[in-house]
Amino acid sequence: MTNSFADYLNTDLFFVIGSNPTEAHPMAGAKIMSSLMNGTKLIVADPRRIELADKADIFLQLRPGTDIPLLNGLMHIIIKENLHDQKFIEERTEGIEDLKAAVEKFTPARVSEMTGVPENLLYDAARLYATTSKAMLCYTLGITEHICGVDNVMSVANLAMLTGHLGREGTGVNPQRGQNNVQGACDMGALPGDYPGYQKVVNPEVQAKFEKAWGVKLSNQPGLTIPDMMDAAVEGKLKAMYILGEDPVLTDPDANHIKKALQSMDFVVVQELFMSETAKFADVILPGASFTEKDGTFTSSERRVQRVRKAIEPIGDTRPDWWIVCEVAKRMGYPMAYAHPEEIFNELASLTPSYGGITYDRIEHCGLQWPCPTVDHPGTPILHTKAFARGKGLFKAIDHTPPAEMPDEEYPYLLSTGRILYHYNVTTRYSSALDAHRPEEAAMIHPADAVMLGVGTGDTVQVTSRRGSVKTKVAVTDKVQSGMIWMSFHYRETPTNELTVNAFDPISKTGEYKVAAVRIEKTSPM
Amino acid sequence: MSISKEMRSDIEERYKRNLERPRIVVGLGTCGIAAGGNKVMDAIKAEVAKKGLDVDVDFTSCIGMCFAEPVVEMALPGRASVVYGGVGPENVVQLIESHMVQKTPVAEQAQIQILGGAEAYEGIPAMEKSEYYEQQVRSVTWRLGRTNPERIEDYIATGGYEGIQKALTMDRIAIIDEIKKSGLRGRGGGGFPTGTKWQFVHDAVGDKKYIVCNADEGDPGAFMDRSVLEGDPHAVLEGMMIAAYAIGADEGVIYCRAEYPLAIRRLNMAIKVAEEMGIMGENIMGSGFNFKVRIKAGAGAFVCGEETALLNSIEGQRGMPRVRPPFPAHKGLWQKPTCLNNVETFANVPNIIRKGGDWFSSMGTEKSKGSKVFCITGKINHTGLCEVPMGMTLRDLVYNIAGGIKDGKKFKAVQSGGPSGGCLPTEKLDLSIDYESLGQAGAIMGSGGLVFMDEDSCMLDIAKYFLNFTQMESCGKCTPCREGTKRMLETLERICEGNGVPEDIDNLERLAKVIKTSALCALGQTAPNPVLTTLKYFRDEYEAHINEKRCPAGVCPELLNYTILADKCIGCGVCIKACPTGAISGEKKAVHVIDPTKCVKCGACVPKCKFDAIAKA
Amino acid sequence: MPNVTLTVDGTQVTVPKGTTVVEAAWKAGAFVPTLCHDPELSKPGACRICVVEVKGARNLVASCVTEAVEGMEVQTSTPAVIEARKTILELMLDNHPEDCLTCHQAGDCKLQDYAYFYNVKPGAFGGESHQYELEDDNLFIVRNMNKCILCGKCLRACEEKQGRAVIDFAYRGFKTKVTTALDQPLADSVCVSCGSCVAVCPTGALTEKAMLGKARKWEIEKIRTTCPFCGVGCNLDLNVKGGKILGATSNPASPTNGRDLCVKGRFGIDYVHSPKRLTKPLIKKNGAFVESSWDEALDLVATKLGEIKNKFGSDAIAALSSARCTNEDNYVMQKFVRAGIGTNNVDHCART
Amino acid sequence: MAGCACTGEKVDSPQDLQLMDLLGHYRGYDGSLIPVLQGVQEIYGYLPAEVLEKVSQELKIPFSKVFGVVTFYAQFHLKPRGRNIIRVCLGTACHVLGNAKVFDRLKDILGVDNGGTTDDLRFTLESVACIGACGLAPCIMINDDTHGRLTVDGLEDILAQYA
Repeated sequence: MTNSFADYLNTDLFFVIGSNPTEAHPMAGAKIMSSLMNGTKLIVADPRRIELADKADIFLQLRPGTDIPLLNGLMHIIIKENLHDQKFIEERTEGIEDLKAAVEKFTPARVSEMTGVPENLLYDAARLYATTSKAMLCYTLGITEHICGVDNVMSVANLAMLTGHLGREGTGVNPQRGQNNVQGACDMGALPGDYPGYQKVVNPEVQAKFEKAWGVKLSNQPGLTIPDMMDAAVEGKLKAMYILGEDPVLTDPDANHIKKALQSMDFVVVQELFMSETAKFADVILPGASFTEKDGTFTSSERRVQRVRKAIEPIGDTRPDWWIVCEVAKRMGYPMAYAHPEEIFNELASLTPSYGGITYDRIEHCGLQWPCPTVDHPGTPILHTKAFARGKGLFKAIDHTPPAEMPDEEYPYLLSTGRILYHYNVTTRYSSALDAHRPEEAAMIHPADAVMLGVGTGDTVQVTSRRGSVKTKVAVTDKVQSGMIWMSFHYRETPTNELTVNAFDPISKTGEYKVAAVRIEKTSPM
Repeated sequence: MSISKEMRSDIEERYKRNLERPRIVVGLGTCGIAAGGNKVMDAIKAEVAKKGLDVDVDFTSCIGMCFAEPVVEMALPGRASVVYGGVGPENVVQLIESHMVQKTPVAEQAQIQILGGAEAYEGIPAMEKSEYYEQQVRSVTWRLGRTNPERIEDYIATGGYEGIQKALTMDRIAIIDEIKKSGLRGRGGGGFPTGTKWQFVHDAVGDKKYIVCNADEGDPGAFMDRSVLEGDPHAVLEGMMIAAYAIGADEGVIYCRAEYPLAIRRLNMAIKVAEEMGIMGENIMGSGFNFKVRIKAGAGAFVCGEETALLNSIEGQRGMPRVRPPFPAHKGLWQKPTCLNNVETFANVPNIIRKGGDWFSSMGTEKSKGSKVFCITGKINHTGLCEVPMGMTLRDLVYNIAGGIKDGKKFKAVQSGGPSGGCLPTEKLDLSIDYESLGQAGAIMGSGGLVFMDEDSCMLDIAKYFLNFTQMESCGKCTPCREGTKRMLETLERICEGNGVPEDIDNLERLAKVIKTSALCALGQTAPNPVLTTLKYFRDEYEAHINEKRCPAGVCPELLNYTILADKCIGCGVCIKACPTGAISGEKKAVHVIDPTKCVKCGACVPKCKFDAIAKA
Repeated sequence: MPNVTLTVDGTQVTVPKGTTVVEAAWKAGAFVPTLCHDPELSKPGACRICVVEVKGARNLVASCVTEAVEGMEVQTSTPAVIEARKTILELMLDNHPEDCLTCHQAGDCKLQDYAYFYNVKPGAFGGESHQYELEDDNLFIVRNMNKCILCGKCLRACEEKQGRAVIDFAYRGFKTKVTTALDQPLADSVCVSCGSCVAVCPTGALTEKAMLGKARKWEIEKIRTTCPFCGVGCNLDLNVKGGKILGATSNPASPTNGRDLCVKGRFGIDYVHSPKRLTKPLIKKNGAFVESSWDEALDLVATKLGEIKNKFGSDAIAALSSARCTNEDNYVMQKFVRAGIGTNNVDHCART
Repeated sequence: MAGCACTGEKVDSPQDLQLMDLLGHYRGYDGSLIPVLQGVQEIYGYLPAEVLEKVSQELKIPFSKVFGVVTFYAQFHLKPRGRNIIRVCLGTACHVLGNAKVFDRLKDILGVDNGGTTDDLRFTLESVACIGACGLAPCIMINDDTHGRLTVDGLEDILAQYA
């Protein structure tokens, strides 16, 4: 996020695209909802009529996978009507001509046809966003979980730069991170091409720095991303995998492919709290301690590094994850001896410039938002106030990429997936109240489709894609468009990701969870 | 558009010509209609048509003599017009024949005659000399019962919209100064100086300002505002316009209780015609001043008479009062500076601007200037609407205007100011009617409701009645009012049921004090007044109820015992039939007996006994 | 910002302009009770418990909604003030169950504290009291509206903090009640069970269902941590008694969320004590998992990975780190993979 | 606009059409809730729950607040009200004289319970504390008329007087 959650209360307009914050990021959603009570305006772009859509001043119910045409179309109108921020563009950006050329062909009429959004709403949205001084863009996985996810993100950035909605209070491009410590895991270099702090493994200076710090020779070859790992495993190139606190069988696209990958390997270690779907494929399961049983830090979407504190002793014979990993390292001849997570933190801070000024003492009460390079630095609530990371912001000319798989005669329905309020990726199924409240999948289908399928709310259907088939109960609602089915991925009983498509963004390797083609048939109860 | 001199004199001319024609005018205020005025109107029209008389049949609003409704005025050219009371459809034929055809008034049914420079009739009191009107002034109310409120021409012909015309030529501050000079104070109850309030709103900074007219008159026994709205709607509009111009507002809202449909209808008509004539709307009378007004109908909540609750209600919220400060003058409707006055206050304004502040302040007392409209009800002979100069004594009001207590009974108390006011006893009869005197005596001027009680009234019962009202109407927001009035009411009920204990008086006093000092709004702060004043002036009645289990006025059923007086009962058996519970028994022509275990103390037997043989004690 | 100076009980105190009298009084060290007042919510001035005497004012003044002005003379404990506060408390207690002995909120209840402080007992006036049915038919929150003192903090939190306004005042006067549209139970309303209402309730009217009967307030140790259920980074307090987490409550000092949480953060932490937790290392032997010692499991892992590394090279091994684990865990994991195994094959589900 | 929930909905009764007119008239105006509720009550004779929910959506006012307003003002009714309001006195005298039987018989005739309204909206049946006509007990009030000394058999004739 370029800006902070506190800043949500300072904006005059939210443009929420591909994000369902009231369910997936409830406290962010709450801030939006309470701002609306005070007159803040709202544009929502989403294929589903999500809760915020009903509160919106303008709701753009686009077809799944048409974010780029929509965004380009809005920019087309903004440029045509001369509503762009010329001063910002001149002072802070480059490449505007490329952008202008790229969006030229995205006329309102054409965009309306591509997205299904009425032309007048395109005009309304473009004008409102461009002319509101404090306008904030919020997006989430509805933007990134496409094969054109990176292009989608670039388009969002284009729009914000075009209108100068960056680097100020109440503005910005604000992707809310899906999981509690995605930000931190990325910051910590749990990425195949990056050391902590996004220092590139291919950079020899960086390599030298870490070799010195860690006392070993390091590889300068970027590693494999998850999809590549799975492919490599199936191909027999990857022999072993150590999986810490992840459940790719349930949460990664094309689950059957994942299962095959796990089965193909010689040795799989899973470090987990529960017997996850993935753990079942393990050769060794190492029981980890939960976040309540250990000290540490999480880094939130707004780049805030905050304390996790041990409240109780590890349950049973479990151990903190860091301890287990260190033990394995030690036994493999690479001693990593830490008495306490604070020691780990001090080491990582010394190697991660953006964390350089952060200590446990400093984050005792309110955390700190990185970049925080020195111990006297107050942290950074708003990014890019003076310049972008690369200096000038670069407009990228982006063209439309249709989803990898679209409904056809054989698989006539479009499947899209996401989270619901009452569950998280993992663990919530083990909360008695949460699980009792939402014990099973309730796939959303449109009333017209329900009639065609002869089903009503609570009935069971078989949903089948080219990759798998699952049973689910349905909820009939006009919150989804007809021709679409929406499912969450929380339920092992209904493993939705057996259906999703094994297609990834070429750069980020993010799976296209948001669009797949499926067939639906009524079936006997689960 | 403007009302030109020529246009005004033309309208006046026509109005006068109409007055010189044979006329029958029916009082069709809400009270007149309730008493059957419409049926009388129909009968009159039918009779006039049948006889083929050259007579104008018109209507007006309530002249104030509610005790005499339905009221019909008959006038012949050159003669005084005679106001008849108690006219039913059955009287119509005879009245028309006698007055309009034979030109002989029916003196026995005539209440008053209005001279207006014309020749008087013998044997009918002139309005100014009549018992009811002699001590009254007719300042705010003077068009009531005299003009047709649905005709703007009647208003204009009688000086209407001269005030705003004059105001538009004045400096805004000069208008406010004139109001200040008049000494006009809020007629809704608070008595805040109107000019000072206007000054606050004038001085308040805001891109938008509002005028709000409080027409949510909700006190039981009060209908001053209704009468003014029904009888002189344009005067209220004109007052609002003058205020709007003075403070710099361009929008007004009249918040009128929904229970006043006729007032709302007449206001709507008045607004429509005023807009059509260019008296209201854009660029009023060519001055560049814009003003529009709309009506918001209340939805049944007494507390919305409290100004901040009223503003919340206009905004579409629960009518719960806001904390003050900020006062509406600074943050009122939609948080904008708002000038909020009641109907009677606004209705006074045109006269003050036309005639000058000095004219107004020549009436009244040192601190309470002008006149005040009162609704007098209860156990008096003349119930109705009256307007008196500030400073008149209660005694004059009771014994002259009100015609004394009904059935020759003794005056016991008067409740001034409705549920927020207090009960004043005989000792206070010589109290001057003004804000300060009433306040010092523990009552309030209020909006002008006066309920009179005689010796048969139990003061605890009265206090209970008003407390029940405020308790039911409490909005529930603040603890003292919500919980406290409930406990006070329960305590009173216990006492009236004979279950009182001596500590109850202390508890009542403590609750009253805390509610008065700690409640959030004026409704709560004044809710204990009926109890406090009755405790102050009629403490012995409380003590009788508590210590002797006796209701001195013979009202509280649980404390009554009905007995048959052996020396009076002739054994006729009527009471046996009257008794709903079979509690009375006795042989024919033998003295009857009431079985106290069966008697439910409903009192049904008492009026049936022709021999006054049933006693309650 | 300009300051104003006033006296509170004879003590001079200087506060920024715009400060309320109650805040000034607190600053001056005076005790002024409040119930409906909340610094983060709008100010209704409804409960009236905070009344004080201000020189020149006709009535007592609700200090929570009155702005301190220059030269103001405030008295916080005159006989009139004390009488008003005691009476208001008596009125509240007369419409409140006398079950402090078994009330979950005991020990953390403002009504109880003030009643104690002012030595106020129930039953001063008697009379009718509310007899609402206990609402415990949802999974998260128990509502006992008989204990509600109508301070309205719950509905203000619901509207102003969560932007939902699921509840509001309904009816009026003595019958006023905080309820949902159509007076339905929460379970049948649009409530999303965030529990912000519970967090601000000053009495036992609203309680976390899972914690009822588990601990007295004073037995609970609260440990602040960061919520694990999404990327917003809310802070919360783990409520611990006897080495067990009873539940979570919000912590007003939390930078992003204050006292607000969502249903998962407030009511979903119990998964930690799920009997389905893995508590022993497991080794798959003949297709079935068998419990082992840590040494055995760790040695096996080290050995197997070492073998594969030796046989197929470092790049034949990969690791998934976790977006749900701490920074320290992730740092250690990638360091282990890079420095210990010698490959950059480390990734995590950064994209979900 | 997102708020337009009316699209695609089946509109069948003239009341619904009137409702749409009403909402169309007031949509976007500040402070329109109470006039809208008054209008709804005029159209339907009371405030049906589902209409209130629609009002909440269309005016973008939380449903709880709509309900709060409805229950605050005495004018508003959540249940249908008949053209004629029957108030059965439950004072002591009436009670002793068997008004319970009268009440039961009225419930039978009208097919409604206490507080209920007949389907044709002709009558609403309510109970009331003593109306002070004990001499006429057992008695009921219909609108402003008091009917006393009732017998169970005479009730139908009395009801017939009210259309």
